[in-house]
Amino acid sequence: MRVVIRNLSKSYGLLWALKKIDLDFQSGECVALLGPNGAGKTTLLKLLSALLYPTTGEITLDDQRLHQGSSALRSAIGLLAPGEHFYEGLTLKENLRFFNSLYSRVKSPQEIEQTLDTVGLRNWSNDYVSSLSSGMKCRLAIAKCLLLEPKLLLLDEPYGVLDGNGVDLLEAYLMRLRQHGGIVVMATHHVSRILTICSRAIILRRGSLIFDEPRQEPWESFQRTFAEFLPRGEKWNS
Amino acid sequence: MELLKQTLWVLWKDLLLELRRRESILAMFFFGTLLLFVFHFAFEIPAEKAAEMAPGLLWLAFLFTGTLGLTQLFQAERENHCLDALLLSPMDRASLYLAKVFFNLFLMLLIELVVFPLFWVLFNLAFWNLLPSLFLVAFLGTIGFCVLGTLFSAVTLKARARELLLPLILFPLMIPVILATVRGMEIILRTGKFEEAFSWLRLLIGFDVIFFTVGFLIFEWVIEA
Amino acid sequence: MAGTMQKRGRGRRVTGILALAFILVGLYFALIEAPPDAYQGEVQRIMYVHIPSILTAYLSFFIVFIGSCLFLWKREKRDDILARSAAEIGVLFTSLTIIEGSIWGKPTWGVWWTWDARLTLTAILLLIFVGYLMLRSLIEDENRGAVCSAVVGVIGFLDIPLIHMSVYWWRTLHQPPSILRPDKLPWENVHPSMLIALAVNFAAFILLYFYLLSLRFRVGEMEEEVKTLKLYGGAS
Amino acid sequence: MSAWGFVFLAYGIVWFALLVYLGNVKRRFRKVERELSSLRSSGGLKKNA
Repeated sequence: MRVVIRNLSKSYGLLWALKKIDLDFQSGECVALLGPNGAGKTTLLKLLSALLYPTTGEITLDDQRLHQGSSALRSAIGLLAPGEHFYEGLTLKENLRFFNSLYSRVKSPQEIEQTLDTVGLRNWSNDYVSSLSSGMKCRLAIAKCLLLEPKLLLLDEPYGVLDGNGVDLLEAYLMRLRQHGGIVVMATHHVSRILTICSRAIILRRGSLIFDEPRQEPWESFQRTFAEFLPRGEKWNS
Repeated sequence: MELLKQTLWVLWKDLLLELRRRESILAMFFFGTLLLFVFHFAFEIPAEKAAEMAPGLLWLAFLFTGTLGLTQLFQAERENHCLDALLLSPMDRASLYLAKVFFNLFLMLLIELVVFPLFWVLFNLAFWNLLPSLFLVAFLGTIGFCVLGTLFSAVTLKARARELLLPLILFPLMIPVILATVRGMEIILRTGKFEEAFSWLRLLIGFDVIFFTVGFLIFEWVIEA
Repeated sequence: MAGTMQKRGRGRRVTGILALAFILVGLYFALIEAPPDAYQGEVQRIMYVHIPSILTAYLSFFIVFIGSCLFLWKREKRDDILARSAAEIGVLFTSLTIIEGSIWGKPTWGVWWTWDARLTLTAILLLIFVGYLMLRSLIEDENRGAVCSAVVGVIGFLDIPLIHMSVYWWRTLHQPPSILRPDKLPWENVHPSMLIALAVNFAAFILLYFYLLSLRFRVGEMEEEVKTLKLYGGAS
Repeated sequence: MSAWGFVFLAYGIVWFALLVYLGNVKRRFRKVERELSSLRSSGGLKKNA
């Protein structure tokens, strides 16, 4: 799996959300997408998941250009946005069965039951999604990814709602995904958490790429660049 | 084949949600009957003219009820960004269109099945034997309404003043359906013979076929814009 | 690029002058040269303005259709601007047509508005145009607004023949076609200068239409250029 | 209102409306032309660089 982003920019009306981004993701990478609010992180995630189309430049997955018609490519892309992408009126099992059928994955009810068990939602499997807490909805999103097995997994600030057990669950899954040759791109503000598992960090500011380095142990360059974005007084040891 | 399977799944999802919440079906049903009463008070229809005015009033009630249904059509997709979830998936966008057309058609036919006889009772009309053929004309008209209405429901999905904009765009384009359905029903009521209305029905079927194909092809670009 | 701009600018000025000339000649023919109609008298002269403006209204709707189809197919901003300009001018000509129709109707039938087939059709056309422009103004996102308007443009045009058929059938149902109606051209006893007047006025309207269209199109193009300059100016 | 009255009324409205529209488009033409030339000369605003 290889994702190539060439000269990517996206404008909303008169404002540039992303300006001339060039990136290259290899299999097995876990990319931390960092930056202040409004830096363009969510826009980049939406472009990568083909929910938005670039104003200039292009994104290619395994040398196939991502454009409007590429529905085949989409089955390899997953977007985990906690609290979203589920029908409140359906039960957990119905939601999973529905999305499985859309991705034309053949999963038996037992497999769905078993996946719900691994994410610890077994005894809610017949409840409506509306009755779940946001943390549990995020676990349901993880269950969905477990079933759909995306190659490129995009995450939009999952840490905000997960409890300790949930975080371990998520990070275990991300590790397994990377071992199977998948790519993980996570936009988050929980810097200390993501730095423990990411293989590379990217910092965006006002739509431009200002930092892109693989992780190394004494990471002074990262600390220098990222210091201005930390809340005052917070010091962390990477 | 894949298209049909996905359509059925989306339809299953919509019907399940509707069965549980029953918000659209009840709202549309009571709105339809409410309109009948309002017409009764507004028009003071003398007994002998009731037959002549019945098709017009009935179809007007279905038009407004259908518009109510159309504004609610993508409501489930608006919650939790579920539309993004569908667009994320490799599903064929046209199957979403098919499912929504059938869903809205199903709702409207259900309403018509009840409101038709109710109208007959309220305005104590005779011609009970003509009801099936009248219902067939209304069926063709409802198909035309759903085919075009679903597309415009998607067109105005992210527009401001969505509920006002949808009828404003849809009704002028629905004029052939309105004329054909009402005139067709009127002829049947007057002459009692179904064959008389064939010219209007051909127009109606032409409308349905043309705009079903156009909607089927264009829907993908509209929903992904 | 600049070369073609000058050429189009000059081309536009030429059409403008030609249009003006034809309008003046047309006025002369319509008001002075052509004899009054045997039945309707002087008021029939409104036909020399009414018929050309109907055709221009339908022409502009056809251009909206072409622009919309091209835009949906190739997604170039240029086609969208063409459709938008044609729609704006189309609304103008359609409303003028309706005003003339009712002014013509007043002396001939004594009422400002009759559900005459042609007046009704023009009114429906105006409603579709208004819907088209309203939709575009109510969608924030540029690209989405353009795509949705293009869809209305295409479907509106495809619906015209069906609307025509249903309205004419509906009309013949109610009112048998009388001889003396504004939309029935009195071909039997037509005087040659009447034909000339109609032809000249028709040419005047078409020339004026294309002059206005290319001017409005140019304004649209420049507005687009201003936007890209502001956008790229900032990012370069 | 005599027959000629109606004719002049119709012609008057048509040409007046077209003239007003022409003026409106011309005004927008000049306005956007000025804006364009000012933008081109200053090489684009540095507003959101």
